Amino acid sequence: MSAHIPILAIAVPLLGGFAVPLLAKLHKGLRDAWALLVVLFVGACVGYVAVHVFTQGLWVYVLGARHPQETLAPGGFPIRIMLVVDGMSAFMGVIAGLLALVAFPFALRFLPEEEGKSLALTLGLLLLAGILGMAYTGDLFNFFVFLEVTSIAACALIGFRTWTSRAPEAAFKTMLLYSLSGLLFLLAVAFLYGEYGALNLAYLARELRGTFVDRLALGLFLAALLMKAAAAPVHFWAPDAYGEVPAAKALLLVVNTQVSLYGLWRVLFTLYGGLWDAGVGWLVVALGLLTMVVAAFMALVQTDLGRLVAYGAVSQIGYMMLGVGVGLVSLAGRPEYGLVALKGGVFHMLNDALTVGLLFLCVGAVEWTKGTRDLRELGGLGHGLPEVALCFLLAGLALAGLPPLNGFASKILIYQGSFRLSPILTAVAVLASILLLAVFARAFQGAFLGPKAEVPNRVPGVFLLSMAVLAVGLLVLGLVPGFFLEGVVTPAAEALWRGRALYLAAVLGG
Amino acid sequence: MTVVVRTIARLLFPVALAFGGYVIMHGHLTPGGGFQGGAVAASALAMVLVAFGPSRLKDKKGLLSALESLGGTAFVVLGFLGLGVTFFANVLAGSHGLFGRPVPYGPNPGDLNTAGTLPLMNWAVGFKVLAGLGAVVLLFALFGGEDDR
Amino acid sequence: MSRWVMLLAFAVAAGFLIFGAVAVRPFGDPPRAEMDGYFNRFSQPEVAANNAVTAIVFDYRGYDTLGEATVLFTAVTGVALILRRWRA
Amino acid sequence: MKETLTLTTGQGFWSALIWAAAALATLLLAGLLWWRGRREYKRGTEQELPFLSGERAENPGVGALHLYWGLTEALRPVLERLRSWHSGVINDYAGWFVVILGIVLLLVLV
Amino acid sequence: MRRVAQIAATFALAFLVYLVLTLPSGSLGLWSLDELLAGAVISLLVALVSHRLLWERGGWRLLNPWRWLVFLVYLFGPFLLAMAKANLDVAYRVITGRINPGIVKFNPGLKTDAGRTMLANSITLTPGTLTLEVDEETGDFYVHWINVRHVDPKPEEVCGPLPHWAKVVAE
Amino acid sequence: MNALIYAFLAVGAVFNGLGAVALLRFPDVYTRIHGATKCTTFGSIFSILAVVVYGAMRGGGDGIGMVIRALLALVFLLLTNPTGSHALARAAHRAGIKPFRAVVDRLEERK
Amino acid sequence: MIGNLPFVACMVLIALGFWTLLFKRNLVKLVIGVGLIESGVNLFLVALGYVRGGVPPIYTYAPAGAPMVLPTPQALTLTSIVIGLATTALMLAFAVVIYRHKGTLDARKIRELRG
Amino acid sequence: MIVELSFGIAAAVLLAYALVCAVRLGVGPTAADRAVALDTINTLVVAIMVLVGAAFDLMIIMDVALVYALLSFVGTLYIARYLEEGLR
Amino acid sequence: MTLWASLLTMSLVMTVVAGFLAVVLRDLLAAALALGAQGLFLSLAFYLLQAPDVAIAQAGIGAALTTAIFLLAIRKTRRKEEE
Repeated sequence: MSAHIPILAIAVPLLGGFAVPLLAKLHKGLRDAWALLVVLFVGACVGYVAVHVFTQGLWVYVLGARHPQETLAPGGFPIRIMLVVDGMSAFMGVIAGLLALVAFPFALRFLPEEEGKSLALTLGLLLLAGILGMAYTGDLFNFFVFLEVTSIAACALIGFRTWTSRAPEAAFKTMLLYSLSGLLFLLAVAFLYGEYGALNLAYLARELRGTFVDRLALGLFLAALLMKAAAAPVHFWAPDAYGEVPAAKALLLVVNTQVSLYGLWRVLFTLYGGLWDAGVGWLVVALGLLTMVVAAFMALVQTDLGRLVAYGAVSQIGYMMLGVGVGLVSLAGRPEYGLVALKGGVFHMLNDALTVGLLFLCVGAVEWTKGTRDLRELGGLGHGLPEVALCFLLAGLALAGLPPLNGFASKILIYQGSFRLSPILTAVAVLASILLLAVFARAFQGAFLGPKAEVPNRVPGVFLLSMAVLAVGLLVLGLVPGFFLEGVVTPAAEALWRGRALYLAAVLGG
Repeated sequence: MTVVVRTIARLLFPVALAFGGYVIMHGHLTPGGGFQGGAVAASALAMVLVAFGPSRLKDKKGLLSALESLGGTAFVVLGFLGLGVTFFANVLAGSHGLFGRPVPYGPNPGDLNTAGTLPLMNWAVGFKVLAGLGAVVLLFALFGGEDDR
Repeated sequence: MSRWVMLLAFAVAAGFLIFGAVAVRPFGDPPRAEMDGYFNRFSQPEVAANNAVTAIVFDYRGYDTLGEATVLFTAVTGVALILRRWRA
Repeated sequence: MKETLTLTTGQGFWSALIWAAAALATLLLAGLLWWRGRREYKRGTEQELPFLSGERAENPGVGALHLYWGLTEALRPVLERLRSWHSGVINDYAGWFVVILGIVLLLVLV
Repeated sequence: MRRVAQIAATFALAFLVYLVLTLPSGSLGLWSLDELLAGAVISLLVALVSHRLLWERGGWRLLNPWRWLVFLVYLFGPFLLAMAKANLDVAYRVITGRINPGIVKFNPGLKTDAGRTMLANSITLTPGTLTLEVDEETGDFYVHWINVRHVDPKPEEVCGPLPHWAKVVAE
Repeated sequence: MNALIYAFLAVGAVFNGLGAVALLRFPDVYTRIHGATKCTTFGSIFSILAVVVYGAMRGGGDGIGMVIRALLALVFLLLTNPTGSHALARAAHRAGIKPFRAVVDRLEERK
Repeated sequence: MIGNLPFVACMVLIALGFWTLLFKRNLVKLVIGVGLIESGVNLFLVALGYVRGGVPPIYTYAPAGAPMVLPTPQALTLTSIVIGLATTALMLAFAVVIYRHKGTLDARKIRELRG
Repeated sequence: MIVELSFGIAAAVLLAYALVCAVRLGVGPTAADRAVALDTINTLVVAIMVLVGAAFDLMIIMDVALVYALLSFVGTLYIARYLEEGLR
Repeated sequence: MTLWASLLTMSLVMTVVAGFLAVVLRDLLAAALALGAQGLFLSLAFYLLQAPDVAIAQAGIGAALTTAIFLLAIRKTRRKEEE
């Protein structure tokens, strides 16, 4: 049975999602228990997969074949869909499982108990399944299908609060841009299919010749995935979406963005790794810098706490893009600093997930108690909610990259790596960090400091538990970064840096 | 809608459903399959909706959503059926059991009792698409109600 | 953002797309079709289905179909969520 | 053990524990200095009260929105430009997408 | 009992459609056993779903085979003739552009839904007329007539013998 | 038999063309519905009958299937086409579109 | 004979959709634009799978010896069509709710979330 | 052979008629005119599909014509329903 | 072969023309009708490209369901595009 773990990690949340509406008709408590059980199971599965992949190498699973490892049809080409889990995929799976484990207990308490709660839980499970499907798949069209699953589930969650006028608006904008990006992805897949008659990622990676159509497909892939990952001039949907989604589900939305970024790395490093192009790397670096600066500036003038945090989250995307982009620029010679920056970028994905997740949970707790997120009306919550204030402070400092929190650990790798490429990059990144520090000082001051304010209702214990898990994670990752860097991040970064040959060999043999 | 439209809709409803059933059932022999047949049947539902008004189907919403969940669950369970080999393996094809008759290579008139799990999956997807698309149209028609115009 | 910038970008993108359509491959003449050749030849003996498209949809690429059914389910759930009764 | 606790960056290393120890030492030093000072300095005199433009402020405190008034004022041109990008009109967003598509295609294909 | 009869009749309709669609399929006479079984199951499902809707307004007399025969005679006799005439009429009016339209009202005296439906559709397909509205209570037909000769016509003037046929077939 | 097929096809083409021309030439919605519905239904019947004759001539499971499908399409067209036209005409009248140069409008008087 | 005309037609459809997205202000019109892009991509996929003189990849009563068109793009397009319908339905639901709140469908007036 | 060719020619002629009807779809002064044009095109396309199926000599693809004949009716009904609810 | 090509060309041209109408018509009801016509010709193009499976799906979804959903949505909102 353990041979089927990767597909179980995807199929079980799907089954869970399908079953939730049925169970909700029976009993509400049963539904909640079922959702928690499914998420626990998924967490166990992704953990197992990660351990297996980090210790024993790639895990290939062919769906529907006579044997799970029978990748090739007679004739030497792959015909079936397969899951290919390498270090990077397993890493993304771990992030998704971790955040889902934190988000679901929070969500069970946070969502108002009405008609929509069952549906929102269903959508959460399906979003989780879609994220894992995107992370584990080794087939381009399958990637598109799960991209659409995540798009639709995420947008339906964004529109959850239909009684406000802002949520449907954000959801419509996000949905339009998401579907646009999905369609362009499909167009790129169609171009590649037309050229090579195959859909398997590894096979296409081996066959790519760099013709006009190949490069056109690369451009379409890039545009589509940059949009989905909220890179700079096409990030406009992100603050709307992050700001309007119910706080508990914002965590899954963050992972959704990151997994799109993962798809971008997969396309650039594995699919087009054979046709190395520094221009694309520089584009990623430039857009990363633009993203972090623009988002930090915009965060400076926000008056809505959720939207402010959302801009902070967008600016973190820029750091990941900078780190991995530096790795991409230097991929040809493979110098040491490239790997360092790459490790920093990949490590920052984990840190960003935890940090931004904690921030969104704090925003949710504030909204739960006060019913508003407007900084002009908030203030003085630190007296009534000291735990929330502490968590917000920790997360804000981590996001701004202050030692000894986890944000600094990954950012210093990015700084050091990019400094060797060009000091200007580091200067801009540090500037953005300083801006972010200012932003979060302002947010903390506005929400938690000041004259003592009334706190109408207490924060439930589940909220504090979820937040405590993430806060401890922040501290641990910051204090003993080397452990995680060696154990988790380095295999993932190596999978991008040198793992292309292994990936192709695992699928195509020889 | 007038009596003319209603009578024709009454007559066409079972015909369209039977046709949808045919399209689903013969998915592995002729063009069609779960999606197409489900779409045909859902269109029949939409026809009833427009001819008789949405209030006619108001109490069917829960049924449709339950049917959709059941269809989805059935599809995943059919995928789990192959778990002895791999997920989604077609274990019934060529097994001489249900839908298990082997097929010779080349053009032939077609035999219903073939293709393993495919007809079962077709039915699961067909019910799912029927319920899902019918629910979408119904929800759109019911939104806002009669009183807010 | 000015209308002219949009127009220029639109012209560039559309031009490249149309150029790509001309360059992709001659219509009706697929140069490489190993996978599809395999499906056309072996789907009947392997899956025992006469319709190769259904064989692909439900067997060779059944996982895609699972995802697609999920998309539909998600969309219906989403529509039910959006168009549900109003709280206030 | 060194690999567990430290990050090697290619040019040096970073260890949070060493940093924490250093920070702790600095804090101790600062605390020591503060503890050795006179407690009652400024306490109970007029210097304790905030003093704004000649007036005694009753309820002092700068609101969150006005915290960086000077900075935002200085950056006004930049911020105005950025805000005009985030116009909220969906056509503009789609337009940005097409612009990025055009740029990427030009970069990749030419 | 009545319910069972409804289900049976609906089942027969659905099964007929299924059988016609799978006509040349096999070993057991014209149909193979598999097809018959599958068709029976599908038709049963369809009947369970749709019998109430189909027989909501009665119409049992349509199950008489004699009426079907009359209907076929009507279809290939007067109806086809009228349709051909209708097309020539339209051709004439398209070429000359000579029209004198109006909406008239008449009452053919049909009672059942099926009869009214049949007459309405026949009117729509035959010369110079187009059903606009059928009054549910009184059975009045409002017809757009492309060449009005009387403002208050008799049914025969508008649509010839069609009401008579409809009465024979459906009532 | 081939001559029959050609004749049917020609009749179908002519009447369908008539319908298209009627759609363009007539002055208002109701007369357009007149022309379009009658002519295209009639023309399509003949086009489909040509296929029926062809399939019957061809024989075999293939040919019988062709006949069946063509006839079923014919039945569906006969059932749905006039009904759809009726619904459209009624809707147009309810939407307030006046008949062109009507000598009498009893339906308007009813309201 | 007709060269790559079908592919070009697909791209023209996609460009039409982009035009709609850029220069049309009505939300329902934007959804129509997305639908146009969608159909363009679908048509592109199916046209890629055509083989000259081919017959459908179905063996029931297939003529012997004729080449069959490629089946994979058809399977992909089936999936894509249903996904497109799902997207359209969801976006229209959002548009309806937005109209309920704001009383307009003009994209220039629906900009509560900005800055 | 010549028979199949004649079917194809008839289909092409009908498609040309559909083009003519599309003119009415484009210019039609009221929405009802457009709806009539769409209805006419529907009928024509059903005939075209049957004819092309015969021209290809493929029985199985005629199912499409059946589906279309059945379902265009639903679309027409929706249009009529919307029209009659008024031009608001 | 030439006949087939001309049929395909005509249906493609019709698809593009109907799509163009769907874009330019200001009356949303008319635009939805044009979109229905576009789906219809798209289905015909699929049919001519020997993809009956896709043609059935496009016919069922494009003809009935998309039109229905669009019309219901337009009915719940407003019909004319604002200037």
